[in-house]
Amino acid sequence: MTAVGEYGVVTVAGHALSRAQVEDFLYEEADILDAWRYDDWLALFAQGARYEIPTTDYAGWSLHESGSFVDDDYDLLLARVKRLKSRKAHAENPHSRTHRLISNVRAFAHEDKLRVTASFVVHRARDGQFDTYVGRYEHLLLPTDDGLRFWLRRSILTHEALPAGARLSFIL
Amino acid sequence: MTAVGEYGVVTVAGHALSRAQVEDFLYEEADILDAWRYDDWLALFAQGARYEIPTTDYAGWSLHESGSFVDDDYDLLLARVKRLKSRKAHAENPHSRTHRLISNVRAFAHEDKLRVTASFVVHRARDGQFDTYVGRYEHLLLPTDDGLRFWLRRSILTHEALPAGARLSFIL
Amino acid sequence: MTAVGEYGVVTVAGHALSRAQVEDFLYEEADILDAWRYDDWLALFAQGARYEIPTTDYAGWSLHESGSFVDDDYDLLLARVKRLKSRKAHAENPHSRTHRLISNVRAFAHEDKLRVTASFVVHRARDGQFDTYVGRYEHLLLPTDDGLRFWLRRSILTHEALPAGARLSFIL
Amino acid sequence: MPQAGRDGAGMPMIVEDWDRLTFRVNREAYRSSEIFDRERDNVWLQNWLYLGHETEIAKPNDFIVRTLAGRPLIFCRDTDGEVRAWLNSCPHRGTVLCRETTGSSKLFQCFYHAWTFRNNGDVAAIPDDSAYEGSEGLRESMKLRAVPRLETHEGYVFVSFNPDVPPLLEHLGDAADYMTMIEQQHVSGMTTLPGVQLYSVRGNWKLAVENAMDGYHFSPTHNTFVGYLRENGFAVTDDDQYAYNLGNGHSLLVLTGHGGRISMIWEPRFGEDERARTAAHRKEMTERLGEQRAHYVADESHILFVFPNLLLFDIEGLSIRQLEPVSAAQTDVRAWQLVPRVEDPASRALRMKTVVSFVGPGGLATPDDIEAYEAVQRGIEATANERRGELDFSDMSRGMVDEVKGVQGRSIDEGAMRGFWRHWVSAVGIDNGLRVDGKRPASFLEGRDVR
Amino acid sequence: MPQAGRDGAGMPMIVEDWDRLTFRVNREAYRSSEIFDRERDNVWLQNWLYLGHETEIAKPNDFIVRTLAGRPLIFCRDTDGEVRAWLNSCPHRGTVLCRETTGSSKLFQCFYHAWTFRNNGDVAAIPDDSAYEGSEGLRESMKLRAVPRLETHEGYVFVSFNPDVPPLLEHLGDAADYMTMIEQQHVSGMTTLPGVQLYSVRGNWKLAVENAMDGYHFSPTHNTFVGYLRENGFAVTDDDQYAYNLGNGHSLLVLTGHGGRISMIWEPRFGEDERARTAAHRKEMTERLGEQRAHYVADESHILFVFPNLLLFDIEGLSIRQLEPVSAAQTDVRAWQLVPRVEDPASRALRMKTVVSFVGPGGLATPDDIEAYEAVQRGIEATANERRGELDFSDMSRGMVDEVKGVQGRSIDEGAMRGFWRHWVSAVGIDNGLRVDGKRPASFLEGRDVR
Amino acid sequence: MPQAGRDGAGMPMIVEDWDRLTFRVNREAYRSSEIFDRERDNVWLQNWLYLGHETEIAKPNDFIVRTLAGRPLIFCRDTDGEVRAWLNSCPHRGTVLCRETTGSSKLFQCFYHAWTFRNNGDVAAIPDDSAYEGSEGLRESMKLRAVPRLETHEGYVFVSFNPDVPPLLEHLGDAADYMTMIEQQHVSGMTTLPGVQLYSVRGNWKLAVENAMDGYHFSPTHNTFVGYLRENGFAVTDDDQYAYNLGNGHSLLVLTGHGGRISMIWEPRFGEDERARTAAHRKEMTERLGEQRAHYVADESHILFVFPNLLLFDIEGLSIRQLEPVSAAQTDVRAWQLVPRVEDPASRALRMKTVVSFVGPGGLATPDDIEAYEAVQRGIEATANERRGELDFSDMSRGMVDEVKGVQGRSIDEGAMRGFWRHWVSAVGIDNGLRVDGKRPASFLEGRDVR
Ligand code: FES
Ligand code: FES
Ligand code: FES
Ligand SMILES: [Fe+3]
Ligand SMILES: [Fe+3]
Ligand SMILES: [Fe+3]
Repeated sequence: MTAVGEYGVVTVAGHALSRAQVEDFLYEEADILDAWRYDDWLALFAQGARYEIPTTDYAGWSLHESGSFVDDDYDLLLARVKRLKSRKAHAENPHSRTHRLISNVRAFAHEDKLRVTASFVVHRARDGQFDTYVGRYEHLLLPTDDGLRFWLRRSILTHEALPAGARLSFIL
Repeated sequence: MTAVGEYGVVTVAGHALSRAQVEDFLYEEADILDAWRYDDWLALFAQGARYEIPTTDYAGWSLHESGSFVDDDYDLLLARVKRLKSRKAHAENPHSRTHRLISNVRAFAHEDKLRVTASFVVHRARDGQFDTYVGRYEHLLLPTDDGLRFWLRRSILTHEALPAGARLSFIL
Repeated sequence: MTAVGEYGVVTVAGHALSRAQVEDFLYEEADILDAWRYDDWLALFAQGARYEIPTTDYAGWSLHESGSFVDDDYDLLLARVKRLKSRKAHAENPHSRTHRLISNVRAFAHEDKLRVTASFVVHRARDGQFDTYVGRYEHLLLPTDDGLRFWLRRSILTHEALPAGARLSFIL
Repeated sequence: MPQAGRDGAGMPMIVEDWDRLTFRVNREAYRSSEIFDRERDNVWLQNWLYLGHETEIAKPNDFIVRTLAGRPLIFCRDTDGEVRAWLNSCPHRGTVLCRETTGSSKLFQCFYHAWTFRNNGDVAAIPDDSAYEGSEGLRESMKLRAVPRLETHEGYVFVSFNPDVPPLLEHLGDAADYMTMIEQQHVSGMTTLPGVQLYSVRGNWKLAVENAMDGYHFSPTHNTFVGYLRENGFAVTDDDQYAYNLGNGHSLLVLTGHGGRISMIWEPRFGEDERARTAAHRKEMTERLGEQRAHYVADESHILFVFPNLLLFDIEGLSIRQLEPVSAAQTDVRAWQLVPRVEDPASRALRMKTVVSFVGPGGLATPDDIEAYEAVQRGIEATANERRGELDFSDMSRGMVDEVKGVQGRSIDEGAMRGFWRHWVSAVGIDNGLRVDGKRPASFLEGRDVR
Repeated sequence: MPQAGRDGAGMPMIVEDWDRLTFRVNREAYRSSEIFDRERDNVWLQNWLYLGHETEIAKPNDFIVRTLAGRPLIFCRDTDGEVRAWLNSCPHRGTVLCRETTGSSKLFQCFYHAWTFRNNGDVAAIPDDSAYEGSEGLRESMKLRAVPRLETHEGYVFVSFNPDVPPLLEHLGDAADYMTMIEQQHVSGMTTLPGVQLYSVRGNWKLAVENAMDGYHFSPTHNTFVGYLRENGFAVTDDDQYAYNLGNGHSLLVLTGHGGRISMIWEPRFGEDERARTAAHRKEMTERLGEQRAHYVADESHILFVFPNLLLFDIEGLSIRQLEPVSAAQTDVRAWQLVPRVEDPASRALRMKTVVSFVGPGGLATPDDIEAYEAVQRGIEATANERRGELDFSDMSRGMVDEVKGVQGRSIDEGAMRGFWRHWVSAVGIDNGLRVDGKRPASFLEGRDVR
Repeated sequence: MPQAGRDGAGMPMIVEDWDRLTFRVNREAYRSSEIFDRERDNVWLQNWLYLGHETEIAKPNDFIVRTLAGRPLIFCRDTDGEVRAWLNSCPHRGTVLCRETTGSSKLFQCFYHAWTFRNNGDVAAIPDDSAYEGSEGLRESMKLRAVPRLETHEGYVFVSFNPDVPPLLEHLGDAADYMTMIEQQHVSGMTTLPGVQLYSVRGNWKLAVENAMDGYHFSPTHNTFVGYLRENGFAVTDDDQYAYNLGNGHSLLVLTGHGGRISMIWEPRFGEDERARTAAHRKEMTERLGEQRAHYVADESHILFVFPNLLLFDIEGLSIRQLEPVSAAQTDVRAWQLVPRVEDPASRALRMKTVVSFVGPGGLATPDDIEAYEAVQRGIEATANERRGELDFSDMSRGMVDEVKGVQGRSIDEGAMRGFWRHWVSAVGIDNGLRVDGKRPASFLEGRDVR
């Protein structure tokens, strides 16, 4: 059993990373999203990164070859952020109140990236409704000298179908 | 990127504090509350501390200048605990069964205090109902030689309104 | 206040253990269960270990002397796993989709074992229903040179009764 | 009878017995969704309803959206400063027009097809209106839909979905002056504050009304709060205090033994600094209002119920409570704190702390009231469709021994409730809703003259 | 027909065809909320219902609150030791009187206005009762409301909301002796234990009854449990086992091929130590009960259904299961483990482990039964309002080929279900609920003599 | 009127006024559960319904379970390759027969009693069938229950619960050719892909139909998406585009100003590589289909509605959307992406990215449509049981000025909606559902000839 000092440290592309650092990154992102700070959110992505949400029947296929909920390359990600910042994104104006719980965070070296999995619950209050989105993150993070960056941000829903009123007009 | 050893340590008034210590403090409080050990709970507060729950329309105002759900100075906090320990606090006799999830814990130095934010979900079972309270902590903690103490304990609800049957007769 | 390096380390039977290690163990178990990898799950138990789920009226009694939901000695645990791996365990074929949040993890030395408490929420999607199981773990873990092992795996529900459609046909 | 029991149709809702001196209320009145529908049609869509307070929309163009009688409304002050109540539904295809909960705007634009309206209801723009016959007539016919009636008393804005409802003051009757008394507490007048308590109880709205008019529950239900006051040097008493029926279903509890009259009667828990401020303010009141009026305004605590959806708590601070029934078994509650427009910051802070310590789902008292509504709503399931039909009635006979003699009922009697139920049964219009056994008094005491 | 289909009114619920030898049940019986309401009125409010076991309230002043037929009740033993069932609703204004789920108390005090009652129903205190006419009459009229009837057999406490229901033993008929047999298993008698399984299934209560009387499902549905038994040296068989109608809607499955008869028939999985204890106990039984009675008590597993809400599982341990219908599509289930009052700790531990391994939502068998109820409840939506009306019926014809000849039905036939449904349709009283085509036998086999 | 309002019975659902040129729809049509039940009985159980696409079950023995009109079905291809639709309910006691959502199997075995069926409906096994009279007749009578009618057009599989429904092509009428056009886009033909969007909206299904036929909402509602297209070099326009009624409740929007015609009309956002592939494909199309047909197939975007539950979006990619009403206020939606069977991987990736960027709950456009349905459903509560009954109607008069003259309606008019509603009111069969004031034109434009 390793001594505690180094316990749980993963080294990727010369960066020694602990779970705590990954958690801090994900917690910061959650606060940024709940505060609707979309420019700051974009800054958490590496150039050319992707944002994906497969459908609820997802069985591991490529989103290039299947239907999905979100299949954003970096250009679409920019368009999505621009939309969300617009007063005319009616589905999110007024903004949803969101609240995020991120737990069961695990990190693994994956070539030059960090593969991160976590459980999430996102609560969303709007129009007198209170919706709950349950799922799992399967991200690829890029360690840089300025900290971690998203290379692939993927949210996989546990639901069998999006429940009534649920939509992915905000960032899951 | 800092070495793991000191990663994430915040120093406040000469006390070096890690997120793990803050989490342990919040987890211990959660167990104390779920076990209905109110004297022990009171002992987690510094003399003169406050307990606040703003209303669901909260926009950052002072509770001295607005309506709220809970606006306890230390005296009222003592009265609240005394009430909760009484068999005559009918709203909580029989006691609610509560269960707490605390996640996304973040800590920041704030003058001589530690500013702590976290996401919480409190489940409450009573009278055949199962209610869920979702929100965010924004506490100020005082580091002492005997450990951390609440200076301001504030729970901010994510709900647009308290849902049917929900009440704050217990500690949120 | 202890220096961060050793903060929160519990030493049991000569094994220095941090909360992070316990969390990693529980997170790994959660992924194993969600992935329906029951042989791997069994490998997390020490020979002779038990799996218990008391009823919702549980008041601390021995399951040898009371009714319960699950009262598995090691033999029954083997039978349970064998059943779950069978295509004929109709209640779980098709498998439930499960998702687990584990939080508020605390670890204490308990003789030669580690007493671990945590809050859990298990979400289960099946047949168009989405059920939530809320409760608390009170485990006894055995530190071994190959890592931690379950000696007693106990899930205690917060519910006053199992809600409609809920069942414990999967591992809670 | 069980079938009848299932919807309560044709059963007596109230049984008065003047030989036995008993008054019983059929528990179906709290349970039945059919009765809930009748209440919606015959009370909520016919009566004056409290919508909100002028000070919530203090400035021109301020707006708030609020649901009343299940209808989404826009409560706003138009650009010319006039208070308005619009249906929050686009005249085109019905979309919620204003999806923000509050704000300030001259225009309301529907996001679906961009029809745009001024806050005075006029059509500002209909894109490509050449697709319609007679675009002028169109603009006329497509104005925002107003709630038919809106009137204000002392800043309290009432509306009615019934264009033929009598004038507000006629409806308020004796209740009006108690709203005036609140306004008179401070020379600056009163204002609501941000920080609205929005919550919902699993109980019928009438249980919340009964509870507010029920002094009998105070000491047992609020045992812990009474204890808190006692420890802080105030001895609560229920003696010599009365409950009044004000007519039209309104009622009033006058409490002189419960304290919490900030800036009017000092108590040790308010602290020494507050003592001087209180004395000065009382002096100002007496000069302004005269000895006797000042006494009524300052020395009594009042709980005023304005039928059917407004409760004013002039006790432990001042709060406005609005009841919005959602179903027979659920009621949304909204509570605003009312404070002097001009007030010393320390008094203000004391006031806010004090009022919240008492009222609201986080206070030291209201949660026990909520527990009561909910425990009643659950408990009355025990006699649903009961063969022994008489067991499915709740007793509100307290004080009939005095009532039959024409003696004013006490706060710890149940006379205010009886007045409420007598009005309710006629307002809801249930055939044979009231059964009277024995000889009913020619009249009941009503109102109270403090002018 | 679709309209009819929406509530099932006036449709045959059961179609017996004695030419084709088919028995069909209208699936509306599981789906319709109107039929659920009729069941509530005509069965649950008329029949004897199992409330609980005496040993749950072993000592004077013990109480438990329990909902039965949707009514909150207090099940208690009064200070004099008498078993009582009170409506858990304050006679004053209906508040839930006892909000604790279980405990011990001489008095029940309502928290709302502090009215206080003795556990024998008497009024102990009404604060300020001078506000009422004739306080003596008041105390008389305001006693706790009792469930009209309560009788006990072998510790099983039954109540009825119908004061005119015939005596319990008359209702139980042949079922009574099977409850006696359980009591006779051990000289010390039986007791329930803490650790009550409370769960709820998304299915109609009658699906739970059918399932319990259905030996046909055992090997396919419980394939994995049968496998577990087999690996542990017990070969399960369904041969030569029978299902009996006991009259009044009660029925019985007698199983001799399923084992799990702890302390009566040893199996390898019980371990060597248990072997000796079993032999000794069998010897004691034979001395006490005689050879033949001991055989019936010890060697057969029984599943007994007492109409409408009690199931006794004398197999793989002993459990009591109570059905509390919540809606047409949901049923609350409560299960207690019944054990000898005096037992070797190792046997007790073995018993608890064994019973729980089989029954309950965490066992290795019950979850598959729950899956069945729920899969049926979902599946029957496929034929709701079906034009081809005959497709909206479930088939329970198994064994009619024997039944028509008067031959006793097997456990793997569906005769016990047919008996249940025949009783149900007359009890619920649906006009033309039963259609009989062809020539019905003059009578059906009923009961079984083991005395 | 309020009572009437509660279920909408006997009220006009549509009011056409040919003097004022107005068309109004009663909002009760979106709210009333009684109307929902009538729709279920008179439309969903009578009409052809879109079940799924052949390519979802490409190979023999493939199956998918799917709920249609609230009925659980098995949609499968049997071992001989024939497409089937079975009720997913065991003929024995109704259990859901196939509990997997998708897979491949020759047999369906019910887990309850192990009855087993071939995917062609035949009984494969009934354990111990000696318990039944005439096991041959049993096997005949216990075959899987088929949905009475199933027909396919261009791979689109339709079913009807009404055995007497006219042939599919007769029902599809002019809509059929637009499905053919989609199939003709690529020589390889089209296929659905895995990755099905399953979501549910809090709105009435008819709001989703209106929204799809409503070009008027496009620029205001999808302001941000229009902006995105503009920035990527495509100028969206609504000019010279039309909406057609195709009869039988079907309708069509033809859009030439909205782009997104991957592999048919190149746009800068598709990238340079795609440019050449597009040119080549257009050349192939022209050769295969001829100049004019190729033009109709390639150059126009189409949104096709096939009454009552199918929407085809031939715009920004190709998607199939199925509407499954759950209640008056909730609709389940399912969306499949349709792609050429053979396609360059880069084009495929571009197509998937593009279609998802537009449609579905995660796209940049659909969420605003969902917001619209839901905001309407909430908004129309404002006029429920309104005394001023005329306010409880939504306006769909756009373009009646042209319609009355027999001029083809534009995409930004509301003519397609009027056609839908006129068909709906007769299909649902509400007495006096339609009120016509003034002189109605002898006929309305229907269809469009592109052959
Ligand atoms: S619905 Fe408001 S503009 Fe069309
Ligand atoms: S309701 Fe029980 S004492 Fe008043
Ligand atoms: S219900 Fe399907 S086999 Fe019995
Ligand atoms: Fe009170
Ligand atoms: Fe079974
Ligand atoms: Fe749109």
